Amino acid sequence: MQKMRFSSLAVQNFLLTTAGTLFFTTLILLISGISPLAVYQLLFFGAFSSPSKIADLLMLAAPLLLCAAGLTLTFAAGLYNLGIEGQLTLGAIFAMLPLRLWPDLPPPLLWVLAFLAGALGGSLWAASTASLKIYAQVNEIFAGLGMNFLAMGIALYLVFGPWQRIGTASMSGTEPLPNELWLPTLPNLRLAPLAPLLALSALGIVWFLLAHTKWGISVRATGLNPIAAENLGVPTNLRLFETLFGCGILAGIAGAIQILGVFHGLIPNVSSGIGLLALLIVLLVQAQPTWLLPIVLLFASFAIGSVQLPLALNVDSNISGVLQGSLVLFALMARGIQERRQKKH
Amino acid sequence: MHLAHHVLPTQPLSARMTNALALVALADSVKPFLKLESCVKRMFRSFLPKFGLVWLSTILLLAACSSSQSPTSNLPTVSSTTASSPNPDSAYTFGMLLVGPNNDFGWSQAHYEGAKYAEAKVPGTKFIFVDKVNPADRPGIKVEQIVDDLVNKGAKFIISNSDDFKDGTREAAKAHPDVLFLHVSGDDQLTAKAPKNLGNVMGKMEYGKMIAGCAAALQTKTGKVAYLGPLINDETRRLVNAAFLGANYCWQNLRADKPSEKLDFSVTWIGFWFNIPGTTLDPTVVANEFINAGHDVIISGVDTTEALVEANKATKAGKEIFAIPYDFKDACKQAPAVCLGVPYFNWGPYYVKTLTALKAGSWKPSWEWLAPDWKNLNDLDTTAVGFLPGPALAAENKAKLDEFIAKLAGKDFDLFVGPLNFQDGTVYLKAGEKADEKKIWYMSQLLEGIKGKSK
Amino acid sequence: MNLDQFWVDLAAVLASASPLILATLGETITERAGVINLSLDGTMLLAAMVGFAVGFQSQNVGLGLLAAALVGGFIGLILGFLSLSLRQSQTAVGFVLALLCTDLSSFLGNAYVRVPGVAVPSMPIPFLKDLPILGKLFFHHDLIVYSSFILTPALSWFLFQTRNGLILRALGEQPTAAFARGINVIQYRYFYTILGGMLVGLAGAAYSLDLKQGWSHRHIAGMGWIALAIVIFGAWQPWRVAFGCYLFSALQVLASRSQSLWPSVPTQVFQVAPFALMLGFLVLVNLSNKPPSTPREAQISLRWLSLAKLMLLMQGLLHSLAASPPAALGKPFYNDEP
Amino acid sequence: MDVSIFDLTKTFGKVRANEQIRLHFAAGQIHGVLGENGAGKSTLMKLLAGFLRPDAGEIWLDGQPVKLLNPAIALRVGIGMVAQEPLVIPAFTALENFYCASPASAMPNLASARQRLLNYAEQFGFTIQPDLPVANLTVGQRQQLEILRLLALGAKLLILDEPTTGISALQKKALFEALRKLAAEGKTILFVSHKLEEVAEICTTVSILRAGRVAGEGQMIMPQPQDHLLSLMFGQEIQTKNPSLPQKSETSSAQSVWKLDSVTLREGSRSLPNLNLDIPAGTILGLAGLEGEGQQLFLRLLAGRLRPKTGQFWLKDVEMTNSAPKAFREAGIHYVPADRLAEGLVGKFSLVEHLSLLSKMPGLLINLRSAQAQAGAAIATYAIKAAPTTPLAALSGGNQQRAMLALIPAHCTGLLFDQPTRGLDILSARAVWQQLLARKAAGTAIVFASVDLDELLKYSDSILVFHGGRVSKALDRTDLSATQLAELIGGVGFVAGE
Repeated sequence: MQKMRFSSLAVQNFLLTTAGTLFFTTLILLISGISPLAVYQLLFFGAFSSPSKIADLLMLAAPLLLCAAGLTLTFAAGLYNLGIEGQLTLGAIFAMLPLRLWPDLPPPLLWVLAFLAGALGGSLWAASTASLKIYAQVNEIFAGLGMNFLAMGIALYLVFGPWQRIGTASMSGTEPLPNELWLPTLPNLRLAPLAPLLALSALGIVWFLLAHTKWGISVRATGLNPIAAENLGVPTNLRLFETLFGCGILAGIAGAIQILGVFHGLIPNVSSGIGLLALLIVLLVQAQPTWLLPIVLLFASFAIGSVQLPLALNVDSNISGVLQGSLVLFALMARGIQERRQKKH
Repeated sequence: MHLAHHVLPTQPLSARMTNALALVALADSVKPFLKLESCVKRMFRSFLPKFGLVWLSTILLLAACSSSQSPTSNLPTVSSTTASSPNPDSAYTFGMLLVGPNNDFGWSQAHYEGAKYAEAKVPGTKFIFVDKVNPADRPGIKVEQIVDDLVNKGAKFIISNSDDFKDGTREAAKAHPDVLFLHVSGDDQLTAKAPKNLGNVMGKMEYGKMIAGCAAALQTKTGKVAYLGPLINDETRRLVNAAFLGANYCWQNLRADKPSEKLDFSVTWIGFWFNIPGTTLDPTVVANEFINAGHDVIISGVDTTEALVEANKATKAGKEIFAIPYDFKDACKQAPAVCLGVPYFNWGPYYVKTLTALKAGSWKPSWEWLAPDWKNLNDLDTTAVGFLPGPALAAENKAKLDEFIAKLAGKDFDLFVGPLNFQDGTVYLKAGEKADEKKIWYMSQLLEGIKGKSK
Repeated sequence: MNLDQFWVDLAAVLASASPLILATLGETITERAGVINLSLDGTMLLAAMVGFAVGFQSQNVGLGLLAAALVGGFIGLILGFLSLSLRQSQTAVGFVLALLCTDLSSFLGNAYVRVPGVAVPSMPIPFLKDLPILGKLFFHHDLIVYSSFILTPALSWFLFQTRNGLILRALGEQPTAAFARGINVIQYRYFYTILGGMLVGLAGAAYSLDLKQGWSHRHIAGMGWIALAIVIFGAWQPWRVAFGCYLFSALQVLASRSQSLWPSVPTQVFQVAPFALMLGFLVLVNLSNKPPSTPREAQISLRWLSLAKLMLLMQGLLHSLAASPPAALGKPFYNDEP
Repeated sequence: MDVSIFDLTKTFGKVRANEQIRLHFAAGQIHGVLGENGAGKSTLMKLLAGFLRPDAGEIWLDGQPVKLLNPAIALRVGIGMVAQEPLVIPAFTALENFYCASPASAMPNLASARQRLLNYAEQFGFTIQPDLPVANLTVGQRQQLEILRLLALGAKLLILDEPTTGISALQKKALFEALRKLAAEGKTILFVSHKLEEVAEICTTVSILRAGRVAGEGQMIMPQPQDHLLSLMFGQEIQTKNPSLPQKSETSSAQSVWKLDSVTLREGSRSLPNLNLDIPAGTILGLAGLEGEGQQLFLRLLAGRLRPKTGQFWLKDVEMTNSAPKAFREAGIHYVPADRLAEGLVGKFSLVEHLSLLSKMPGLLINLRSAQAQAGAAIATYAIKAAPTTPLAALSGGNQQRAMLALIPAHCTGLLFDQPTRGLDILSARAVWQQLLARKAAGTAIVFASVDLDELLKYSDSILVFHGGRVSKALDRTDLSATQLAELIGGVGFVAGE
């Protein structure tokens, strides 16, 4: 019974969303004089066309999933953690510290240290946003935004200042890490299996925390009705702090992956918009951990698939962002229309 | 929505041409999927009720199908590069990574047009490219990934055009030992970091910059010349120093008014080759700062044309400001009224030479530094670096500039000659000492007399 | 630095703040009506692109500006439809629109990257431009800058002196009271969301057709978020918002100056200084606003406040900073419930 | 303006707020509309002012039918309403409030508005400073401002919803004088109240609503005997039926749960002075009074959510004057707000989830089996019509309230209830009280606020009456009749306890 109801509503919603999105992106493509079919082919399937593409897909999906899992926590508590970009950046910066300070330690130990440092950096940054929110009533959206810019400033300062390459001050980042410090990859692929494994376990932990622990249920209560939660004895401010802190940890680990597994050094734009994309994903799935993995993979596949667009079709690859954004927009629209209809009945 | 029709982009000629190329490429990429149509249909029918997951699982399964049914389709495994090339008897494909857009009126367009020139001149070659490879336009996308794509499309020779691609190009070259790489502006050959299949090339732009500096010094009324610097490294310091030397020489020796005071020569670095909002300084703001501080000639060292645009704006507002853009021969066109000229790269002849050698199998990766054709600086079939005077350059100054160019072309004249000191007072060249190539290439500081940061 | 140079710099600051003023005042209008338009960054980019493209195609600056305003208004309409009619979270819709429009601007604007286009012509005002100092400061600009000069007092006058301004503020403060007075809250909110969006759109075009002529990928990304922060900093008061804009552009000029003035300070410090400042101010403003709800919080905020007071050496300043957002900002309004 | 209402009906979901109301209000008179809370007065007034649209029925003004689709139309035809909590904009000054959204024909500009405001204020003897922020005005002043505004807009029918709530005696006097004056000018005044003596003082006619319908014979000419009006308001049975008296408990021997010594409360513009009280275990204290007289302040004080401004406060002989809400909760005090879905329950959570949330069992994990078992037991014990996993928002009000009860541990020190049976049908209400009485028997002290006289009289051991910002002394239930209580609530014979 329940399944039936679930599917009829959800299928309607899904159809409305996809139809709207495809209509919109097709329109955009047609306006630009581009054949939509060819573009869709690459966007949807391009990321699976070769093992190296799949490897890239997974290496993008890993930090994305970590951030999305973290955001699932904050969303459960009713927070828009726009500061996740900054948390990721700080994670990356902190992850660089042990690598620069003690480069002679055995690599596995350094990796552990880097991940721990990354988690610390991200969570510190998140904690400051949380404090601003709780003690100074600065809306977390604006606190987060401000902290993002500050984080960017710190990264820039390091890359152009104390950590610059000898004789150079360039956006291309710090001197690359020695090869032995890179996270080990599969032969001939840029896939460091540790990254997706970490991300999957983070997702598992978040799902478990939210679904099966008392803490998780009190977080959800805080997000759904803070007044009632407070009346029922939940320390809501503490929950806000904890979820932001937890999100910071995961974003920080994502930052460490960017350093150890992707860029092999600090670049100013180390976050690469992954945090914002994760926000989009979490908005789309309404912070349900069960839907996170497929949607993360889907969004990552768009991003990777779109890389080939300029080469194959001379189409700007930003169309993947258009597709991702309009997907969420139309999902919101479908939700709104459905709620309206339900209300009328 | 009717508004959108006004917005309809008119594709530039070049874009249309690449479109045609892309169609060919598309046909190849589509083939394996056509076979899979039934596979897709089956999947959609059986999974439809589970919606969201369908989409994803379809894609995943399709991927699985595609790699199992057509293993040779377009896998980039190193050994099969040649085998998997779509048409074995087709053209020699060479690829290019551009840091900016291929229509930037600057560095990237110069490379793009050079490659198009070579493609036309050397029969049997095919040119493919990816532009805007930079962290602002393609966040998170790395050089290696794009090289993979180029190799997949059959590229056997790949040019990467930014100093920023140094690490990525080296890694990509290691990953594709059968493909040859040319990194423009790099020095891996000099530092012996280069794998066997990676070469470096650069043009001797310092001459172009000397001429630019000279033009600036000849035309300035306030005696204040500004240099809009990109990021700071050996190359950019070299170019600023060259411009300064040229300017200083002409200021002291070629001005009719024989100015007694020293030339004011300032540089502000924005932090990258072009503006990345919120990350670099804004070149527009910096250019305006120059203008407000009394500089009346701005020499641009960045890939984009803000200096020219702002000079033009200020001139329209009643001031008299000039600018010297950079990189691309047609750069003046954006605002001819204030353009004193442009030092530019002309990569065509070198690419022709290289492609010919490549086709003959005789190209060996090395480090090359291409000099201008002093016989005719602007002979597009021979020179690597040129200087086109702009409409705003006064006739008398143009004559003097030609005089200066003639001097440079002469055997005995050089400006990198001592005594020259660095900004911190240490000696760069002792009196009478002439700099060798390495001393010019590795420029560790700005010269004494330049206002601005060295690091 | 001599005094003349100072006036020149000040004039440059006044001019370069003009797009920000259009955007922040547009957002002020929208938020005064109780709607948060979080899409500013994307809206400005898309409008900048469309404005430039239309100007380029038609060789007519006016059409470009008009198109940009229409784009901004259209995005306001979408935000209105999803949040006012379909009752989705304003924050979520605005955020999605911000990202979507950013990518859309890059995608659709591909063909216009760094092509030379049209620009708003400079228009010194006869006679007035020859005034000492004042002429240099205020009358040597173009229409966009002049309109930014006019907009601040105009909006201030509109908000606080006119019948419609009063209604606008009522929408954001107490929509039920506005409804009781016969105001169609939803319709009015639509109107002001669109109007504010149009100003934001104009701000985008003010960049691409004037201040930073031309179009390139993510030409002005980041400015929208800054504008949002400035609106809060300015406490939804036109004059204070404008002051925030001028402060921001002054800091930007200082950043490019800093290389020659203080070579030892990395430029990046100045680049992010506005954000640090903004956060600091938000904290002070909120701490001084907030009635402590528990003794512990009172202690904490007192401690911070006394520290801040010590630093500022001005007791009164915090009180003058006190400001609160429109009471109903971001809250949905329904009139069909008992 | 002559107003006729024909068969006006309005329902919200299943609740019939107004059913076939048929009334007539003649011009130039003050008409009283009486009824207890929830009788449908506010709905009727909102229909008249265009805030709501009727499901059926018609409104005629001066012999013409009108469709009042929104407040704008109502205002245009001359209907103005002053809500109980005047709908002003706190951030505005008095003048801005006066001027806001007025048609240009009435007030061409701010200067003329100021003149108008001052003139009107003088005319009615109101003292309003135009440039003072409304946030600084008293409720009475806000109301005066609203009345003046509506008059300036040309209102011919003036509706005043509970106008005397929260205003001072002096302001009340000024208000009544003004209303008489307006009536003399030919305006129609609707005076909505449940204060008998005020209606008696000022109204020429009275109509009584009860459970959404017009009670008795319809509109009556004042004066009317008080007993008659009371019986129409609260039902016939009030006179005859004497609720079964609870056993008078041995209060003296029981330990006190709450103890207040000279406690003063203040929040915003509301305050309660000088409370001295002792609430023993195993007793029920009822809080009677019109809504918003301060009962909620009192409940929140007892729950630890509002700190006393002055005075001292003990919980089971432990001083808690400045303790955090958490300490109260740990001491076994539970608070159930009136708006259950907004403040008491997480609507999207089921009973199982709520019980998991509240579980005191050790361990970090949710013990789903135990929560399900508990939920099953609760459903059985409290007769909740729901599955253990149904989101509580989907339940009826009665089931929600029972679920709310089920969430409170069986043995607790004190229970605070705001309107325990609001919106519940008789059966649910009875079930709720059954549970509460069981807890009382187990030694729990219960304090509840209610507007239902029957409920107060039936279940309380003693009653506090809240009126005009003051509180009576604790009145023994056995000393009170329904009539007396109704009178006290209306202010007749009210004496504040000191």
